Amino acid sequence: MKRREFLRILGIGGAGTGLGFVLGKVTQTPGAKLIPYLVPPEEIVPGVANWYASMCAECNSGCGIIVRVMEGRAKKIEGNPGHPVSKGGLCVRGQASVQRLYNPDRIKGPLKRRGQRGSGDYAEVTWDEAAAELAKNLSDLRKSGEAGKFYLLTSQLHGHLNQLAANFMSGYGSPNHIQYELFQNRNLLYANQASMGLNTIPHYNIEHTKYLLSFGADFGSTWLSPVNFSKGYGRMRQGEGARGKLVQVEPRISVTGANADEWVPARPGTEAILALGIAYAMVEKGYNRAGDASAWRAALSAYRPKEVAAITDVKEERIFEIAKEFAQTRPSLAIGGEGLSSYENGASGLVAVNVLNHLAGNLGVKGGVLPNPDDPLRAAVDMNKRITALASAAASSKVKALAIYNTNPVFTTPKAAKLEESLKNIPFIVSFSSFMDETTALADLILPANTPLEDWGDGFAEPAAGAPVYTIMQPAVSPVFDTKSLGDILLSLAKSMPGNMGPKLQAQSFAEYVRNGWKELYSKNRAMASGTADFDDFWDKTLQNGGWWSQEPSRRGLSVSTGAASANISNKPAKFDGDEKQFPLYLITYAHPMRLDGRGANLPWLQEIPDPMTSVVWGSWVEINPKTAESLGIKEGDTVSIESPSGRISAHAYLFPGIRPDTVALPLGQGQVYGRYAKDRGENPIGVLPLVENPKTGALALNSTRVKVSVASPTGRMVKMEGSTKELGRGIVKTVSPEEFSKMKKEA
Amino acid sequence: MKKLIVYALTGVISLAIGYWVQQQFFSDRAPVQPINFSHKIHAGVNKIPCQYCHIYAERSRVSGVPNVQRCMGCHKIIKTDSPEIQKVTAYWEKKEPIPWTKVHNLPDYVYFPHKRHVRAGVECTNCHGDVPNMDRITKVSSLQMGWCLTCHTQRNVKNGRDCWTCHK
Amino acid sequence: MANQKSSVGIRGMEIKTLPKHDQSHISYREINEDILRFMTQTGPGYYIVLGALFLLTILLYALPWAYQIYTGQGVTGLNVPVFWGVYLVNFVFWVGVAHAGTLISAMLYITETPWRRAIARGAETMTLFALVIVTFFVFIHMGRPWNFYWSFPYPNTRQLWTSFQSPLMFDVFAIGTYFTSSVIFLYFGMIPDLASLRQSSTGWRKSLYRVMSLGWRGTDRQWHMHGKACMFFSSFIMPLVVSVHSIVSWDFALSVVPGYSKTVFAPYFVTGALLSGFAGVLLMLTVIRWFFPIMKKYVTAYHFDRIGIIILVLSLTWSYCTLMEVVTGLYANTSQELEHLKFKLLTPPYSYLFVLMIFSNTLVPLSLMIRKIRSCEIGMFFICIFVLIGMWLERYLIVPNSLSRKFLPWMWHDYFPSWVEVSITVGAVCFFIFMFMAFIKIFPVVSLFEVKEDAGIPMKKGH
Amino acid sequence: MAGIFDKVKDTLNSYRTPGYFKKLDHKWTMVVDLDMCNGCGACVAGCYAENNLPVVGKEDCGKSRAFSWLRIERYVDGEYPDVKVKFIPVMCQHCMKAPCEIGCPVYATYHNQDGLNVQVYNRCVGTFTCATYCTYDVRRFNWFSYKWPKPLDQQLNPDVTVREMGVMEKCTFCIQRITAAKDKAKDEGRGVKDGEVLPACCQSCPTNALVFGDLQDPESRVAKMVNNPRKYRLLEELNTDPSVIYLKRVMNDGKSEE
Amino acid sequence: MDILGLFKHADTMLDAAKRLESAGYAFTVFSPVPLVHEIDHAFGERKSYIKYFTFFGGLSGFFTGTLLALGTAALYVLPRGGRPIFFITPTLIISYETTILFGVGITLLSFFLFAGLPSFKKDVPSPEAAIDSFGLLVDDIREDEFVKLEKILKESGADEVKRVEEE
Repeated sequence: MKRREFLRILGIGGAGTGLGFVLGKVTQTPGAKLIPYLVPPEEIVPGVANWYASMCAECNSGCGIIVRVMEGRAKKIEGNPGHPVSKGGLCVRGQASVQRLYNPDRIKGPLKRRGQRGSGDYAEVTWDEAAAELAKNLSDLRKSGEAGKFYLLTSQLHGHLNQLAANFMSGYGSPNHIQYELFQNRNLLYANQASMGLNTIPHYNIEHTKYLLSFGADFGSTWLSPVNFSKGYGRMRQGEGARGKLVQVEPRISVTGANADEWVPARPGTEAILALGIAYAMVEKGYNRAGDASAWRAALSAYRPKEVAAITDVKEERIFEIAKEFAQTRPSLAIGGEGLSSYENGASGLVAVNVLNHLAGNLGVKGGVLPNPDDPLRAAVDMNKRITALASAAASSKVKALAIYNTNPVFTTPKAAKLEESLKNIPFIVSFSSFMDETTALADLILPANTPLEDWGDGFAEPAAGAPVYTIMQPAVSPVFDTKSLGDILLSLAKSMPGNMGPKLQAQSFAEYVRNGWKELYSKNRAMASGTADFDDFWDKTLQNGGWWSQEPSRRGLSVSTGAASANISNKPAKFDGDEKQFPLYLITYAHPMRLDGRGANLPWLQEIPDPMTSVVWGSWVEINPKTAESLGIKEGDTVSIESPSGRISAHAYLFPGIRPDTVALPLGQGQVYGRYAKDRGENPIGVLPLVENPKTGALALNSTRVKVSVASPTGRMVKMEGSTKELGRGIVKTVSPEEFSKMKKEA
Repeated sequence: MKKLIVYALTGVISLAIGYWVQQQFFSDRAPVQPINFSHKIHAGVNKIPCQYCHIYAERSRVSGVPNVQRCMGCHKIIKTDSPEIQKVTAYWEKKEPIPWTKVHNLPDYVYFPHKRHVRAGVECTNCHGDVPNMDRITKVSSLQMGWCLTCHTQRNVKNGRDCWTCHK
Repeated sequence: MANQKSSVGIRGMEIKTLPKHDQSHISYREINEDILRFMTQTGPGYYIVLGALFLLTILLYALPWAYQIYTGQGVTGLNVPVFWGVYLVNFVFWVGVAHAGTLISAMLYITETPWRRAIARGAETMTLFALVIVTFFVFIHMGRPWNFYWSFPYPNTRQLWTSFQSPLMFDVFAIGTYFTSSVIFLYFGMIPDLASLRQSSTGWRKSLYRVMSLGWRGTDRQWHMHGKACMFFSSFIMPLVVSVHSIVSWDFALSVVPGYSKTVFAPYFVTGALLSGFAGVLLMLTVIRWFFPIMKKYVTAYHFDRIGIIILVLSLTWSYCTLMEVVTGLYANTSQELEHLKFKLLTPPYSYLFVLMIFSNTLVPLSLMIRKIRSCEIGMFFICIFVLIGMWLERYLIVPNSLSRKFLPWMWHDYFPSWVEVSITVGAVCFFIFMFMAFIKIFPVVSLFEVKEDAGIPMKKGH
Repeated sequence: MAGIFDKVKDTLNSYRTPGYFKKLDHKWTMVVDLDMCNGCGACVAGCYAENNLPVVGKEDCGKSRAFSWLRIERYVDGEYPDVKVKFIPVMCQHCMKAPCEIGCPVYATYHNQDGLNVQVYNRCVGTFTCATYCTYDVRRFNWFSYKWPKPLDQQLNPDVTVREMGVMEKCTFCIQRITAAKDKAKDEGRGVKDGEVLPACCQSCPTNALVFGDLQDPESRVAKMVNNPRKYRLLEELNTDPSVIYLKRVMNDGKSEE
Repeated sequence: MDILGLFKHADTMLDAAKRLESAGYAFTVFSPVPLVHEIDHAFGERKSYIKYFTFFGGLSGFFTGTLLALGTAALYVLPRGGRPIFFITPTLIISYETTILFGVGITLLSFFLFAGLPSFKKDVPSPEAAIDSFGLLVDDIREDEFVKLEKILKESGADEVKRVEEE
């Protein structure tokens, strides 16, 4: 071999070896780090999950939940199997609340306004600075004797947080604690108070009923306590005894309506009249089990089925049929939901439903309406504390400072309320919101509060299960960001305030406050004490179980008098804004099953999980009957403009045969400005609503306008998950008729 | 022609040698740790049982790295003058955890519960090698799928060859 | 002999054909020189086209694929029920195009059809490169192409092999075997030619041919072995041709998806494959003849005439199969079949595609009945283009279209190819032409010794 | 000698047995009572939370690339006012004769001794065959590598892998929960009890429409429920032998069969 | 030293070959086209052993395919689709393909074996013999035989007779 050759081979060999070495180095996976705990936290075993019992705060039903926590991180939320409300189940919104905890759009620490109000220009500050600023503003106000000009605006608060807020406000010297959210059941509370003298919402015992007559109650997805009612619904259908029947009265099929055996599409705004027509039919035919027939006949004389049929667009025979079945099936139950109470005269419709239950003898019986014990920490809701009251006070500069927590009225009130403009008059606004939203954007100071999974709290489930249910909320994880509990903020604010704030704000922390509160309840309530050694023992068990509840039913008697009924009912259909010729279609707005009033819009799961009735994701739509659409020249997915006397929005058309041809429906909750998942998703339906309040309760009437619908220039695209909704005889969802089913059941 | 073949062969063979040398002697089979911790002294000379420090091995999927508090439990008193121990003390005082480098690293899709193996009576040394005689921890087993399967087959593990026994 | 008319047909239904193939006027040396000139005397235009094709391959094929590998299959238009889109269409289409080559060289070899000789090599080359494209499309359509080797059976540390139950595994073996056999067949047939060319060429060609001809000397014994081996190859490859596309059709037919689960698929696919294959070969010959008039000497109107008849026959067979597919679907009268057919035949834009397919695959080839069209280059060119488009559409109307209408109507979704898929499809054509054009400048695209055989063995006394 | 011969014979016989297993360890089965399902979607949310399903956003949802392993299909019959709406939750049916399993060339999907149709993510090369063959369209594909914006990633379940790009996935009947339950049972030296394993969907169902259990355990709830005369299986005519059993909806739609 | 006769026509070459044969010389025929039929006709049919190789190649391919499909299935038991582990239909398909693969492969190898390829030692004795002439080569002749052979070739019609020196 030649020398040159040898050298060349040597060179190649050397280069090859080096390259191989580098190749090995590059392809090797980098050594992961192994970081031990400095001091091991108690209870935590890496790789093993802990479960913490708590309470869901996504809506007001107060379901008990358990949170799966691994290495300090919340992984999954499930229904607490022992809890009498949720019974182990949990709805979509509850399960998605973990995404509220870990939402990338959360406000990560206290912020102070730097630029113009509403410009969104905020500077990060420390908690001490922010708390000092807040304390200074409030104490200045109080010193100048204008304590009453401080308003606290919160969502519906529960349990001890509610009590603390009340204590704080009274200690501070302001009567103005306004609790506002869109679905607050004010009408229901009012109707029950007015007709039955109840301070709480009773328990509708769907589980044991055999005939459920629902007036616009979407209890399977949004109304009151969907998980509890769904559990009941399942038992009603396939529990012991005969299969319960569900009749749904609503102009547009909701998720619950989709499951009904019969759908009664009454004309919007006339459901209350239909209920009273049924009541009259019952009395007339002598079906009624309670109440003096002649007195009721007199009280209901304006609701003869013949006239009712003309008003409601439901045939007379059908009214009699329903009346007969409702009265003769034992037990039966009538409920009135958002679909009924969202009219301008919503409360009277709910009274009508109570009348039905009274006449059929459903009050206080298993499978009917069961009374709930009173909330030990809350008196009746003050119907005069309304958002419009705040708006008018602010407009006339009677508000000097405003604190906002967990509610977004700018988004959920019609433009006519001029809330945004009025709030701008307030010199100092502080927000405790954990997320930037339309209302928080007006704040001068933001002190982000913990989300429910990081916080202490408690609640007295409403409607409970006909027996007391006290649920405790405990932090499952330590705060993800630099946030604090609202209770802690209020307590430390009270301490830093000069002057006496009263004796009830002495607790060191909100956790202690809650514990003390429970200690007081424990000392008062003998049922709580039974079976426990002392309070510490009770407290440990309570934290483990997620609360305390008993099986003991409330013994209160229920009835509706003719007087109370006549005072509240009317034979006029609910008023709809707009001329019938110019605006030919009724507009129904409803709580979206996932996003409710919009609070779930920034949780990606709730955007991506298809809406049960339309399968539309990441957007909003308007439901139109195909016949109406055809006459208007609208095709599925078209952008249409929806115009009312109060405004105009556009949405995509979804053609759905389950809606009256004279009605269109819009889901609430989309059209927000903030949040990476929530923004740019259609428009806010509240934009076309007039400001119509129930004069007695202050509840906003969501179904209060007529609209006209026309094809608009296309914007975006409606995305739905369904391909075709036609079965084409493929036997995908097989069915048996109820008759066959009862035959089957007998044979078995 | 011949020449080209010779060159190509030389290149390929030397590439393989280079790769092998890297894998065998310079890889992370025995990475340098932030503290020169010797298992030989602890487990070998002083005969401390494995699970004295790796406390979760019998209870959880992971065996657990001893927390710094546990180190300090002994080393507040023992050999406080050693420079390595002083490093531990420094971490403890700074309230910082020690950033150990992982030697036995499994991909995310592998489900390996220590618990099941410890309870089945598999010795730690079976997979981790003769740790009591290692100054610095060296990976002795390949931890490749075939290696796992061979053992599962030998021990006649129930469903030991089902994919979802070890994958997740 | 030259003026003797011949015809094929049954009972008076005669189709007039050209006189018998005769190449005796060409001398052996002339053949050598012609082919070498064809390979070496290349104008700059050729290189410009070649360079442009290379550039297009990079731009339309390599880069989009790299982008797809980096970003994920999401850049395609695939969606949940339609998991097989244009890539699988291309896969099946190119397997089809690959079919004519081997068939011409193998089946016609066994049946000793003389006119195959001049075009066999070109057709085989097409087969080879079509299979290269096919292989690439398999990897392109994979979700994790970097793990492609897991689909080959080999001993490994995971102790895990491959599932031989899978129709895709049949594909691996069928196409693997086809590829290997095609390479062997192509190379094997080229050995004497390379040896012959090496005598007349110079420079790098000479050394390349020297090495590649493996020292072929052309002795009697070698020729003898060559002939025998060629016979065996042909008889092996002929059933392989049938099996490959049958197996490809089983990728679909072995499922229960409406529109896929058809027993007619194996012959249907094989017929379609041959149809597109012959169209491809003819297209290739037409183009070569246009740009290299020298080839007119070897690829004559006679070839066009014969292949035209084959295409006609295949087109009619294919049309029958298509009819059967629709009719049996209608006869089955299940909701699944009816909806599938409704979607394919009556829903725009697919109804237009279907009409175009029938037009290009059935109506256009019917014109081949006319002899003038069979010998008209431009006519044949367009017929071939139509047939190729039609065959591509046929695969499109089977592969993604059936998946759009599966069992649960809730999951019905349409599919539209994305720009990446379109670009890669077009790029693959460029890549194919590039490879082909580069190949024919390096290796003889006409089989020398076979054309020499065609020209007749020179005898002093005559036959 | 005879012993070895018998063993070989037994092995060969078992290798010729359709489905291979003479007796499964468990036969996990889900019973869906369509009369109780109200279509609320809680099961879908449970599935998203438990199985690290990525959220793909509007554009990809529009291409039908949403990840829900479990979907609720809604079929609508009739015109106003006689509209009948029917919901049916569809997840992987864990067919005993699964068409998808024969499609996979690399054994990434197969049937295990629990009667489950399992998908091994890290083995998958992404040929799409299984999804194409699937008659229920329940398989989902990782079109991209999906990212969770911080700190949403803290929610990810460590018992389930985050799937890589290019990998097929589907409902597993929450196999990680089955594993955990078996693990616990083994620690306590007993068998898995009925009701101990609850996939996320069954756990969360607000109407108890979904019931899960071992069909081989005669005492289990599912074993009792499968005797229900309302029982049927989805697309049963395709002979895929699914492990999900539906109970017919009680409804007067004029279509009910005997 | 070898002698090569180049012929323009095949029949003259075959005549010359016959004369050489009768003169007792062993010769090699070079041709640019296969002359299999003609030579068979002139000298009788010859035997080829390739068919046996092809047959055994195919057979071994069949068994390899069967073994591969069934054996690997048995090595890691993963039941699929309710089918048996040993499932015959797909095994047959795989075996069919391997039969062809192996058959083709072994045939190629046997061709190389019998045709003596590759061998780079000897070239074609004259370039024309690979292009347009038929060559007749007689190996290892002595100087005195050359003239005799040249005469035979020339007489039978060789266009050119060449002396080929061994390398």
